[in-house]
Amino acid sequence: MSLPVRIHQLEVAYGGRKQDAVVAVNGVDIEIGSGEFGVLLGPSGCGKSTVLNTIAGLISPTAGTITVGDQVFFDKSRDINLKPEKRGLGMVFQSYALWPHMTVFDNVAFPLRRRHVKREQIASRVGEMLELVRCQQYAKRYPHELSGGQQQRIALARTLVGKPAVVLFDEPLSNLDAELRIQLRDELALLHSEIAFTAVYVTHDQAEAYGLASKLFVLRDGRVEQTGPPLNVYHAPATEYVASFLGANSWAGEIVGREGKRLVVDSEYGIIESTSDPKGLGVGDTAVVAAYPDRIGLQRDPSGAGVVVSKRFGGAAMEIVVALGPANDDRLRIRRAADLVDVHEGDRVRLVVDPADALVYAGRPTHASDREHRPVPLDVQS
Amino acid sequence: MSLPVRIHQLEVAYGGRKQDAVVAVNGVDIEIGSGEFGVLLGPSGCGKSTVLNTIAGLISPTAGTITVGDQVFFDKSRDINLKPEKRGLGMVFQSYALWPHMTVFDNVAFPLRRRHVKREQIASRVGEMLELVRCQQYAKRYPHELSGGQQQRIALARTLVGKPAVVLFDEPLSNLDAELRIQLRDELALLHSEIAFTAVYVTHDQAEAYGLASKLFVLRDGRVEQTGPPLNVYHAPATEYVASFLGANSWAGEIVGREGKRLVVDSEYGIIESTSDPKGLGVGDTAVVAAYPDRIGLQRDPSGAGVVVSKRFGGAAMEIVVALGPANDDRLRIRRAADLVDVHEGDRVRLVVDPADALVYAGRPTHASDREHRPVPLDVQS
Amino acid sequence: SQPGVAANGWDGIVAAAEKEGSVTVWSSSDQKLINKITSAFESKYRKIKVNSLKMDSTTQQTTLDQQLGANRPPSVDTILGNSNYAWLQGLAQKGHFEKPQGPNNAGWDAKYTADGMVAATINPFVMMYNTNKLKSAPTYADLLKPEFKGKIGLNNADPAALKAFYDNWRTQLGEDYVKQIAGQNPQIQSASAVVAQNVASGQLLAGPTGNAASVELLRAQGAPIDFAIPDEGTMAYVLYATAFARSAHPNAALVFLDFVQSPEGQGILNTNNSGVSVLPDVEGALRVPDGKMTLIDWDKYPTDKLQSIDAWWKGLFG
Amino acid sequence: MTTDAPAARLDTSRAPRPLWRRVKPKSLVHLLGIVMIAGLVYPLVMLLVRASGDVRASWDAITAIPDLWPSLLNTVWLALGCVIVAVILGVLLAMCVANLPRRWYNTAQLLCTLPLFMPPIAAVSGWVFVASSAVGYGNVLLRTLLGIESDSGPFNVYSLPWIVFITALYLVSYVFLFVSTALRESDATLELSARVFGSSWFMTQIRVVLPSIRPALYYSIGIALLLGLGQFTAPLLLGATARVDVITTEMYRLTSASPPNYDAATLLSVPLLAVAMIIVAVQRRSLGNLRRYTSVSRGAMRARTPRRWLIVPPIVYVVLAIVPPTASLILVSLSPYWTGSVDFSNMSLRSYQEVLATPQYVDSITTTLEIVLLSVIGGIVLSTAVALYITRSRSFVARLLEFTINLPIAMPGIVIGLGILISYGLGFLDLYGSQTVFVIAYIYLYMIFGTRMIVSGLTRLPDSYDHAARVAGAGAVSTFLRIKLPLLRNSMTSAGMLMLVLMSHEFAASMILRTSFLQVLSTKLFDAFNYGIYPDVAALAVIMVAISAICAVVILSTRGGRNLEI
Ligand SMILES: Nc1ncnc2c1ncn2[C@@H]1O[C@H](COP(=O)(O)OP(=O)(O)OP(=O)(O)O)[C@@H](O)[C@H]1O
Ligand SMILES: Nc1ncnc2c1ncn2[C@@H]1O[C@H](COP(=O)(O)OP(=O)(O)OP(=O)(O)O)[C@@H](O)[C@H]1O
Ligand SMILES: [Mg+2]
Ligand SMILES: [Mg+2]
Repeated sequence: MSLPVRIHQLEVAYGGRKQDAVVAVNGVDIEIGSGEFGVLLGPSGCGKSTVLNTIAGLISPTAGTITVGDQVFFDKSRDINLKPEKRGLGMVFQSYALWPHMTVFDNVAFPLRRRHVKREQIASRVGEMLELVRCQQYAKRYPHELSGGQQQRIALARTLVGKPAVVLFDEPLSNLDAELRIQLRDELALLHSEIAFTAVYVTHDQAEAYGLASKLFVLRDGRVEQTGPPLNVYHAPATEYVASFLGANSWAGEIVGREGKRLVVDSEYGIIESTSDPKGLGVGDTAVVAAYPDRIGLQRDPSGAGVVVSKRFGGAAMEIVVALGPANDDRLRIRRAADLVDVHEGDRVRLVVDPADALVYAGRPTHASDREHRPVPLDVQS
Repeated sequence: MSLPVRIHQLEVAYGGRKQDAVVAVNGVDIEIGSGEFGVLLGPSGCGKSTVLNTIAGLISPTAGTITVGDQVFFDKSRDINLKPEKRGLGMVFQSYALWPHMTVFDNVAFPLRRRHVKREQIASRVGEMLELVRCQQYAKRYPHELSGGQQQRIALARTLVGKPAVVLFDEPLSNLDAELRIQLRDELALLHSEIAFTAVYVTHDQAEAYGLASKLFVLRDGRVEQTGPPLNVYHAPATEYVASFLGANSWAGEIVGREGKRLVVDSEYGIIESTSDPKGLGVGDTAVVAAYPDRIGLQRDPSGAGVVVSKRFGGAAMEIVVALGPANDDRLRIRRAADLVDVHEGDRVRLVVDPADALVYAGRPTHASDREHRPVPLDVQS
Repeated sequence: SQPGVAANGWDGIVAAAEKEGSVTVWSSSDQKLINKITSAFESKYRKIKVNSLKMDSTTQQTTLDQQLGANRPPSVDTILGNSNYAWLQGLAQKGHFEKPQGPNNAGWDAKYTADGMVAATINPFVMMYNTNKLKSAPTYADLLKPEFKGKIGLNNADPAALKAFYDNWRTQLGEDYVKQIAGQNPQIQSASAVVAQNVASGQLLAGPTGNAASVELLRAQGAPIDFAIPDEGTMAYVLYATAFARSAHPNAALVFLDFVQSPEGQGILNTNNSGVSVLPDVEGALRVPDGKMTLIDWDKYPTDKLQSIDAWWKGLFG
Repeated sequence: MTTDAPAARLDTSRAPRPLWRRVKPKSLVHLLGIVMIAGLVYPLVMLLVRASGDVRASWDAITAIPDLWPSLLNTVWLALGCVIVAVILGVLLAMCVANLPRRWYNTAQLLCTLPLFMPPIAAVSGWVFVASSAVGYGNVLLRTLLGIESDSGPFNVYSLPWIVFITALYLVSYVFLFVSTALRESDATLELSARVFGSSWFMTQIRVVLPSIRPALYYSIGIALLLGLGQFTAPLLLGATARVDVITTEMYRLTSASPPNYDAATLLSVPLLAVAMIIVAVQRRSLGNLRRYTSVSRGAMRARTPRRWLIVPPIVYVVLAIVPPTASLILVSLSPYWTGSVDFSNMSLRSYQEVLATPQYVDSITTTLEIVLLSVIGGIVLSTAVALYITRSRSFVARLLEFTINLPIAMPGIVIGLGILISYGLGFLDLYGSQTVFVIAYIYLYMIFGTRMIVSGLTRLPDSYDHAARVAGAGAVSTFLRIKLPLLRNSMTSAGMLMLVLMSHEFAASMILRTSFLQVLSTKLFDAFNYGIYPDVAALAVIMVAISAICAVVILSTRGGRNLEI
């Protein structure tokens, strides 16, 4: 059984008093259909976990409504706020959150015991569940005696054993190493296709989001910036923020004309044509051009605006960096199969972008270097 | 100035007494020419850091020799073991290891002061160095007042200020987020081309290794498995281990014949031809076939051995998983541009691998799941 | 040179004492009293400095036993105000004390200076009571009344003088009386001064093992406390002063002892009702009606007797 | 680690190196480690030797104690009572604090550790003025407020429940420290996930939160039990009137009798030693499988649903532990004599002048400061050396040292005092009556706290700091002086201050080691309490509290309550 999740105008502020409150979520609307796999994607600190925790009832929002199926979980205006234990959800945490003092069996049995399921039934359902995640043989172990991947699977089993209609995932794979992450991602997708549940999945990893989502929500600073199937979002990012976050290069330009359905932009790296037609942009306006690294071709051209700063072997493809001058910060990163590249370090080049791949937005580009200045937490304090 | 590094038959065992000693490095030979950028690549625990620390003199090997230029740093047989401070190397640590009680200036000046450089000279050389890493304005700050990227740059400045002939790097970028990692990797490559030094760089990240190395050393369980320029290693992995570690799929087969220069393998996924010709393999031998995910094509074929288990959008390319049966562990991961793929989930398929891309090795494949059972290290100990 | 008492008469002793320059005094008296006698002595003998140390009788004993047991010279020259007769007797027998030989010794009855143990003060056990809560001093019989339950303060029986006191209680008022007192759940303290403060505060109503000096001290602060000699009569013990023969300043010790015997010294030691003086007519000294005070006869209390009293007392109160 | 073998020349057939070159500095360090272990074990061995000396005579002396069996029973009951009260309150407090809003957390954490800074002897004397049945300020206040007609009660400080209450009140802080540290380091999502899976808040605390910090619970129960068994101050001050004796007061009485019977006292200390060892052993066993409880992530404070009203219990606790005794001490110290009523017109600073004009009191203050300063300096130097040694070396000697240095925690102060007395005091060094023997005892008792702090400071310092300096051309010594020492400065400061506080409070061992001429503040305060004038006693106690308060401010302001994590 699965149920649709509807979140309307959700607002969460941390820190009771009004002055120093941190508004972590600021008017979020989310609708995930019954059985869909909704993924909230966004950079660290954008409020993903906060949204998830409000659905679970672990945090009380300051405004908005949360409805699952027919049941209102939260409605500020009607003063409804169901306790977490009454919501009947499943949840998988980044840290697995397996209880260290219980065996694997007891961990998985916990949700059933809390619902006073009969003894024999518990044993059989836990057994089934462990089989499903291929961990039958570990039932008597303690969590610390399992590898990260196994722990993750047990966490999944514990979540699904109660047959919840909605399952919440908070970056469940981010503690694992790359190989395992991919493997478990696939297993999760498979499980979702086998067992019916609605998923709300939080991640900052695009690959994970693409691989799992049937509906993607890109978050930015506590708001939903774009919603849609992953393919649509990838191919038509609604804003330059989304495009950048998904890995596109972006650089500045000015709209100089139209040719039929195409917009012509005089950009830092030369004239670019684009089939995209953002609203409210006319000739003479400043604009940002964006394109994914694998969608930019290069042609040697002594009068080209770009210079190949580096060209390096990158496994499946070559990694090429093009800049406006050798020392310039404003760099484009291009990734092309080796056989498609015939430029060298130091060459002056012109960009070749298919008009369908050239995305145009209003405004000026945000550079990686602008984003870099947030201090990282130090692990050592003196 | 830069000097060549030569390591011969290095052996390191942790834990003094013989019985419970962990042999972390077991007969490693490394030669890095003057000015070269040597990268040691390998999975966690293979002994990379141990090798680096023996070069720095922070760990005493149990056997072997280490020579830099004409100077013998370590020679077990002749009882030579130079103290770290006498080796005149530079070293960049994963954790940056900036001293929190000193300003940026003092951090960078430390190596000069220890060498009793004159006051005025220190000021000017630290100034130059900070300029080189674009951090002049932070001279008076303390490390915790800097972002991760800036800290990394200061660590670099501190290392290079003494103009060491050899610089050691221990996964210096692994604490940074993806975007910054790529940026700093490029800067490092640039610096190396500007300042002459021999680099010994340790990482487990292939992209980093490809992007930096002029000579790559792939390590496995305390031994060097393969040496060569990255391009060569990538295109001709010497063993199935190297191929797998670099991301190739591998599956079992049996050599059934030869066609001219091509080896014909009857594999789990069908007949594969290969131009590779591993020594000692003849018709009738079991073998492993390996191929990179982007080098495998798929063709619908009702009699094909593989089944498309999943096909998912993965951004720049489609991610396709093919298995021998829907529930089988033995899976191939294929990554192809969307326009090159016309198969769907559930289709039976045949693999199309260019003979030049099909790698053949003796033995049986090692699967990711075989490698998974090592317990993950816990970061918290009480 | 070996210290010793000067041979050439009192003037010689004084001269030797001045040469010694200081005298160490241990006293169990109240600190203020010690300070007072110290400054009076120092202003009379300007060349002799007094190092005074407040130390209760038991500690004096422990400390000295350790020193003498280890064959070290005592680190004290004069003891002032120790009540432990048996122990002092033991020391006297081993020749640790000099006989008093100053001019002030002349007026003293020899029984009060026997064996070099000078009766500096005679202390009767008095009945202390809180004047806010009680109109007059309670009698011993009054103490058994219910309103005294938990409101009586007693000294513990560690010092020999108190053992004698309790033993006297037993013989005079009967075993049963003491049992009933124990049934009143009295507060047990180590010092009368502390009992006195508890009486003054109102925490206790009365303390039959009181000490006049402590009461007077609190009265001076305005505390609602007074004392009386019980009608049944009371026991009194002597606080002795001695001069050590083998200490660092034996001459100064004798000079100090002489000062204790002087009318001035007696005035200070017994001032303000704080004790009974051996000398007649000492101004401010406590006067007890005839027949109401019995000095403890230590011959009746050999060690084994004291031990049995201790066990008996602890059985009741401990 | 590097071996410091000199770079040898090519010629390997040279004459053997001189002896002093062959003695590696490493072996010298191990030798020092062994000396240290010997120094730590010496008093304990002497205790056993002395206890087994003339067992018959000692046994007779002990069995002659009239109330021996009741005393032993009392010891057990009091210890159990303390443990139950302290553990329940400590755990509840820790859980309250853990569920506070994040910005209150640190303050609340500090607050709950404040009672550790209350000198026990001052606290007990303070409580006497609060809860004496007739005129204790607390009783008078309650009677007035509740309109009780009686002239005594409802409390009587001279009673068994109050001895338990006062002792437990200050043990709560210890339990709190361990449990709240464990709660903070445990993963908050453990609790949250239980909620999501259908468990109510209360049941979650019972089924998930508490079991998941089981090691800390066991540990704090053990510590509370040890401290309870060794409790001394409250029984000594209140026990005589309350007719409650415990094993430690009996030991004290044996040593303070004339002549002191050290043999019997040591024999009496053997059961305490044995119980301590058993508790330590049981603890080690139950902590054996610690790994199970180490969490993958410490998410702690972030996501728990904060409840503001939970700030009330910590505040009540701290106010209760500090305000009544301190306030009544201040009131008494300002009054001419102790009465239950407060008369501001009579108040003056006379007692303080009196105390400061009395050479013996001033002496005890300066003696305390001298001894404590010496001990702190010695303690820091030794702690640092030991901490460096046990963190760097994996040798058997290092592990043995780590074990032995932990022993003093398990043993009552009075037992250690006795051990020090008969070993360093009356042993071949013959230091009895000197300040040195106090310094030895204080370092012996409290070095472990300094060592732990410095060890935790050291483990927070990554090796790479050292390595970076070595590679940058600094020798081992230069690296220690320029990198390690400056980075340890904070740890060393707070280690020093913590030791300063604990040492200046020390009472039990000091009671054994003091002589009439050498008294520290706590023993002098005890004498004053037993023989002196109450306002003076109170003034002296207030001075002691003030010294501790200053230390508390320094410790807590340098790096917050984390300094106290032990
Ligand atoms: N308990 C809290 N008190 C105050 N601010 C908080 C609290 N929890 C989160 N925040 C802030 O709210 C914002 C959103 O936090 P949230 O944890 O939802 O981000 P996230 O998208 O899940 O990030 P991450 O990817 O790092 O987990 C952040 O700015 C964070 O600092
Ligand atoms: N001090 C030590 N004592 C015992 N074993 C050690 C020690 N340090 C490392 N090892 C072991 O030696 C092996 C190699 O360790 P090393 O740190 O060199 O690996 P690495 O390749 O750098 O791994 P990573 O990528 O995780 O840093 C590992 O198996 C490790 O567990
Ligand atoms: Mg999050
Ligand atoms: Mg490493």
